Amino acid sequence: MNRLEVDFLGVRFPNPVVTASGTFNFGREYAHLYPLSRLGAVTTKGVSPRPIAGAPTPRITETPMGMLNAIGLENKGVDAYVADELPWLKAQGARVIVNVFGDEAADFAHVARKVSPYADLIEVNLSCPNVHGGRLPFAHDPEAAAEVVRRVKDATDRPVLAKLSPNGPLLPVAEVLEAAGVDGFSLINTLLGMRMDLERRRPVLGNRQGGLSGPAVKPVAVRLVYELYRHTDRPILGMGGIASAEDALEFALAGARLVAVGTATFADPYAPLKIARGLEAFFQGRGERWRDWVGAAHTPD
Amino acid sequence: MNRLEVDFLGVRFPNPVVTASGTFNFGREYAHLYPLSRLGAVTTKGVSPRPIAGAPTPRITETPMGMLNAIGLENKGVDAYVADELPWLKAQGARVIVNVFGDEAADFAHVARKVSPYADLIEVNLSCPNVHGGRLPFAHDPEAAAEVVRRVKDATDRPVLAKLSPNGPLLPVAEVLEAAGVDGFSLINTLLGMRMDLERRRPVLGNRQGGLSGPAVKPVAVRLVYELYRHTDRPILGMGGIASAEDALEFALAGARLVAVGTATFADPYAPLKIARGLEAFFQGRGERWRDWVGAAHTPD
Amino acid sequence: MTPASPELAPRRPRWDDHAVTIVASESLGPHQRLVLAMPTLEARFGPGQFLNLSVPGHVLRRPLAPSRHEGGEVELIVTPFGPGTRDLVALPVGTRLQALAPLGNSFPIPADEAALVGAGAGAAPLAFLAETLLRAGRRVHVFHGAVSNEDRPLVQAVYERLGLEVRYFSEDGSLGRRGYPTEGLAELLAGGAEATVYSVGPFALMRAAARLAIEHGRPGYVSLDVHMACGVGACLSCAVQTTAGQKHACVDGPVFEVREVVW
Amino acid sequence: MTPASPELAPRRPRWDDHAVTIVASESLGPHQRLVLAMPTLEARFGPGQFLNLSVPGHVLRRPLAPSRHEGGEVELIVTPFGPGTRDLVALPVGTRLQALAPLGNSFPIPADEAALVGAGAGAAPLAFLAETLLRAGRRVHVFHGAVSNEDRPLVQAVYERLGLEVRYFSEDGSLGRRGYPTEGLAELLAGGAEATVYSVGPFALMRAAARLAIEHGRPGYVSLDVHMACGVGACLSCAVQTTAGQKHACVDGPVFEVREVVW
Ligand SMILES: Cc1cc2nc3c(=O)[nH]c(=O)nc-3n(C[C@H](O)[C@H](O)[C@H](O)COP(=O)(O)OP(=O)(O)OC[C@H]3O[C@@H](n4cnc5c(N)ncnc54)[C@H](O)[C@@H]3O)c2cc1C
Ligand SMILES: Cc1cc2nc3c(=O)[nH]c(=O)nc-3n(C[C@H](O)[C@H](O)[C@H](O)COP(=O)(O)OP(=O)(O)OC[C@H]3O[C@@H](n4cnc5c(N)ncnc54)[C@H](O)[C@@H]3O)c2cc1C
Ligand SMILES: Cc1cc2nc3c(=O)[nH]c(=O)nc-3n(C[C@H](O)[C@H](O)[C@H](O)COP(=O)(O)O)c2cc1C
Ligand SMILES: Cc1cc2nc3c(=O)[nH]c(=O)nc-3n(C[C@H](O)[C@H](O)[C@H](O)COP(=O)(O)O)c2cc1C
Ligand code: FES
Ligand code: FES
Repeated sequence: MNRLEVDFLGVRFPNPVVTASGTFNFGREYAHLYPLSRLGAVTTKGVSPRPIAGAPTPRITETPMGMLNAIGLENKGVDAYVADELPWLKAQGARVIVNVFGDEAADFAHVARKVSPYADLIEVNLSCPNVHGGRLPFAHDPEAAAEVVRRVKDATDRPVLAKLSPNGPLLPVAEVLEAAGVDGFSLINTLLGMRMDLERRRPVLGNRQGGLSGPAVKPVAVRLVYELYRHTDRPILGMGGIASAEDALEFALAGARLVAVGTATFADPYAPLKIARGLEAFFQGRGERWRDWVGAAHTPD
Repeated sequence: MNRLEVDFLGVRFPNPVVTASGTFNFGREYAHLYPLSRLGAVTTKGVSPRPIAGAPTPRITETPMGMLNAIGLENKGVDAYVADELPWLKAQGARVIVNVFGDEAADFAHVARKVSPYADLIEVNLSCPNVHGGRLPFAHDPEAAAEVVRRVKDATDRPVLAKLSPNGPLLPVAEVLEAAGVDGFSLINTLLGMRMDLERRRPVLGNRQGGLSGPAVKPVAVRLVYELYRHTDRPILGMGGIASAEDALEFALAGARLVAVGTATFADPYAPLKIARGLEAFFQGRGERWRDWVGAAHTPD
Repeated sequence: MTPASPELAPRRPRWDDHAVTIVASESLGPHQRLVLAMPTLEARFGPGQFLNLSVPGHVLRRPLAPSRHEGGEVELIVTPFGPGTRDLVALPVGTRLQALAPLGNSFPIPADEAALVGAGAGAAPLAFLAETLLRAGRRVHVFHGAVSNEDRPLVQAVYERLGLEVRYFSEDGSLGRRGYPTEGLAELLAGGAEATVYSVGPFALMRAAARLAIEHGRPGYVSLDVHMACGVGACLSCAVQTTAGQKHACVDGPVFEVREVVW
Repeated sequence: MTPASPELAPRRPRWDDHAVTIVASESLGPHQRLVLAMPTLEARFGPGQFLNLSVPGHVLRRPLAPSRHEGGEVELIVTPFGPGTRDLVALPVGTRLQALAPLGNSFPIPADEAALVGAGAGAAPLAFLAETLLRAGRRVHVFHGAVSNEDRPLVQAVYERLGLEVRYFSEDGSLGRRGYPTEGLAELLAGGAEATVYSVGPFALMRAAARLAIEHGRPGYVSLDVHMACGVGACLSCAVQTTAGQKHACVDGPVFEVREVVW
């Protein structure tokens, strides 16, 4: 009996632990450590229509139990990944969630169409700036975000997740996206933050601001997953600071059906696998299953 | 030469380090450790017109490099504090920032009027729920927040700080409050968060959600102070995770003229004093002054 | 600051932040015995008082009630529970920490007999109380409860060294009697013993002990385990509902008379 | 996974996560010498390669380039800089950590002479290189720069044990010559030495050394110090602008030919 197996929008995941976008690239760097098929899924680095060089360095810096990143969405563009990485990743037997973004709604759709043959799910990154909307992130502009979802839904037959931002209003955006036909949600993306360099009397990061991730943000992420779960019946991929099986269980109780591990992989490249094993041992010991725990903190006492 | 001296809205502070509301009560608990006059100021626990019993326990829980609290605004009501605590606190020679709140704008004004004789500054806590506004926090409802500021300004001759919330939009609220006549800002209040109890499969806190504070939130706080500083010419009292002189300097660079220490006092009751001493040594060593650093990260290279 | 005049206003010794060093750390099955050297503390802990101990990597301190205070050394019994206590019991001997102490109130000394009802690390403050009572010439009954026999090393360490005979109760009967320690208390009180009741342990245990004390008209005291941040009355996190209104466990307790607690 | 065939495709030893133990920790003035026992690492570090070391209480590892790798032990020179390296140098002997290793590329071996220009902990990979070169029978010149004489213990520890004569430059003239180590390099190259140049240190120093190498038509290599998270090519944080486009220091470097770097 596989106590961790979970169905998510019609896709069967052998366990609920997936990698978080941008922290595992396309998996090649880690594939010699363990078969990628042992993970719930690999979520790819964000893919845009054309290559992007990214932000000036330093692109990362550490903060108390967290890190800031301002990679600036560096990627080689969809054609390179469709040629070199996605077929390889699929051939590893891994389930694949492709994270897509662009400057405008049509870009998202373009990428989604091209990666669909290799994708089990499409994750739409709404935290990237809307170039035609004053560079406000899509996630903070419900109408622009809805347009992205509609276009992507038209472009692919794969289930589409909207990745929500913790920096703006959450539930109003989720509501509009549901109406636009989104299949599920993933959250949280990073919280905007900053660290100062006392020698240079300047922000540490080349981009000044960056996205905060890691254990520091976990309470915020659990809260947002909990609030979204109360509001929606669509499934949730939860993330933000997960570094242990216990952390993953907090997200399950709050309502996450899948969980992603990001920053923790930098501290331990085996982290996603160890967390899946930890969950297995936990449920084995209690004679329960992962899916019994999903949303369990919401059931009345 | 006092390198730390700072003028803030016409009040002279011997150093910029004040205690954060709700973490130091009215100072009596710590007064046997050091004279409270050595601090920049004491910010009191939030004071409401009538006593409030507060939230069910547990009211606090720890998170990675942070803590969640849901005290539920417990306090004895303004009359008790005017009778017992504020005269005593003033008699210690401490500068006093009184944190005020209520169910509606008139409550804030009522409290501000009563505490004014003992207050150097009034800090208006806009994160508390607006009882007549669907219990949405005032900070998320610019019009209600502006009404609070207007009423408090009318009720007191002391400078009035609006304490902003990191959970909603910041700059739009700040803008409206400036128009309403606010003298300065203090931020950040806590970030909403949650921790799950795996044994009980329930949120740990009696109130389910709580406010996240401590080093974990520092990058978010520095970023918000930095953004507000670019936007306003009114002085800023910055806080969120400050636990060392270096942390305080990050806030100065971002634009904070005063800084508050909250959660760190639980780890070390001497923390506010040690941070002030650390700043003194820092500026002594460099032959500079605190006020040279305020906002210095904004000056062009 | 003007010095207090102890003759006129006898009051609690004021707490301060003390540098401490772990000088011994010993596993007692599921619990850990830690001994802290605390040379700067002049006051003596009373049984039931606690300290608020720093743990490296954690922003909050952890409240812990000593099981003994002797010659500048404080003994603690710590049960690893969450991340903080797990990290604490793993610290090597020689680690330096900080402790706010002494905090809170302590158990009053009974006129005559005392019945101590505990479980787990609740044995720590109770053992301290037992030692104090034996020195004061009081008669002490100890009832200790556990799930199975995992608390044997703990009971040996803190009670048997006092020469006390502990009545042991375990849920599975693997040590002492099968059942709960309140059964021992019930028999003692039913037998007419004029004992003051003291209980530290899980909420349900303390409530059961409190009910027996009230039923038999005996004084009773419990130490309430409330989540704490500051430990000194400043943060208001440790609210306790009492018949005299809301109190705060870190300064008004942790010890409360059983009739005062709203159970 | 199919095993690679080394004859057909000679490639870098693959990194893994290795349990390491601090077996020595010694202060060298402003630096700390750490020795890690790393029994499970079969591959040998090349000079310039690095490991990504865990530090308790920190979510990111810290990249560090060994100064020696001998008999299952790796020697590091760490300069406390921010919170992570400060915590690292304070760890007691016996502490167990995790290290991703071996990471990155290494310095190529020159045809004949080598000129090493370093400062601070840049001496670590350069000393490793020097040792490798001496074993390979190459001639090695070392120029080390510092603010004053604070690096004396470091130079003794890593270079003098190799029997190397180090030309020392200090800004205040308190040890060796007053000035910068690139002055020594300039004189060497001006004298016609056919040396390959290697530089590790602050950006300005490496750039100055690179310019001299280019000016004199000599090959030159630097190790770029870029903030890293994963250390293995997955996070794209360590971007470096090169004449061949954007590269990533953790996998394409940290060693780059000086003509390839966009200075
Ligand atoms: C007066 C007093 C005396 C105590 N004496 C002992 C003792 O001698 N031995 C012993 O093993 N335990 C004792 N406890 C309980 C002990 O303090 C908690 O088990 C411990 O704080 C839990 O911390 P954690 O990191 O393991 O768990 P976490 O859940 O991670 O703790 C998070 C936060 O919640 C607080 N917290 C969590 N559980 C409790 C709790 N049960 N009581 C109080 N605060 C809590 C912690 O202080 C911390 O701030 C005592 C508690 C009190 C109030
Ligand atoms: C390939 C390589 C080899 C190195 N070898 C050595 C060595 O042998 N000895 C030595 O003392 N130092 C070496 N460094 C520099 C060392 O990694 C940094 O000083 C250290 O990471 C700073 O961490 P911190 O916690 O002190 O500072 P923090 O500023 O708190 O570090 C925060 C984050 O930024 C990164 N970071 C900060 N500064 C640097 C930096 N200068 N380089 C890379 N990442 C940084 C850290 O990895 C960490 O993730 C090397 C760096 C690289 C890239
Ligand atoms: C270095 C780095 C790069 C990231 N890149 C992306 C990205 O390209 N697209 C995206 O949607 N999220 C990206 N994220 C956000 C993560 O996928 C995740 O939402 C966030 O880090 C919270 O999870 P964690 O705390 O486990 O890291 C990135 C995060 C990090 C740390
Ligand atoms: C236990 C606790 C109680 C608090 N009570 C109040 C309050 O009554 N009014 C208020 O404006 N802020 C209150 N705060 C927020 C703090 O004043 C401060 O804004 C926040 O904790 C961030 O600072 P820190 O990280 O230094 O604690 C409270 C914080 C804590 C931890
Ligand atoms: S723990 Fe802070 S008031 Fe009791
Ligand atoms: S450090 Fe992650 S790609 Fe180089």
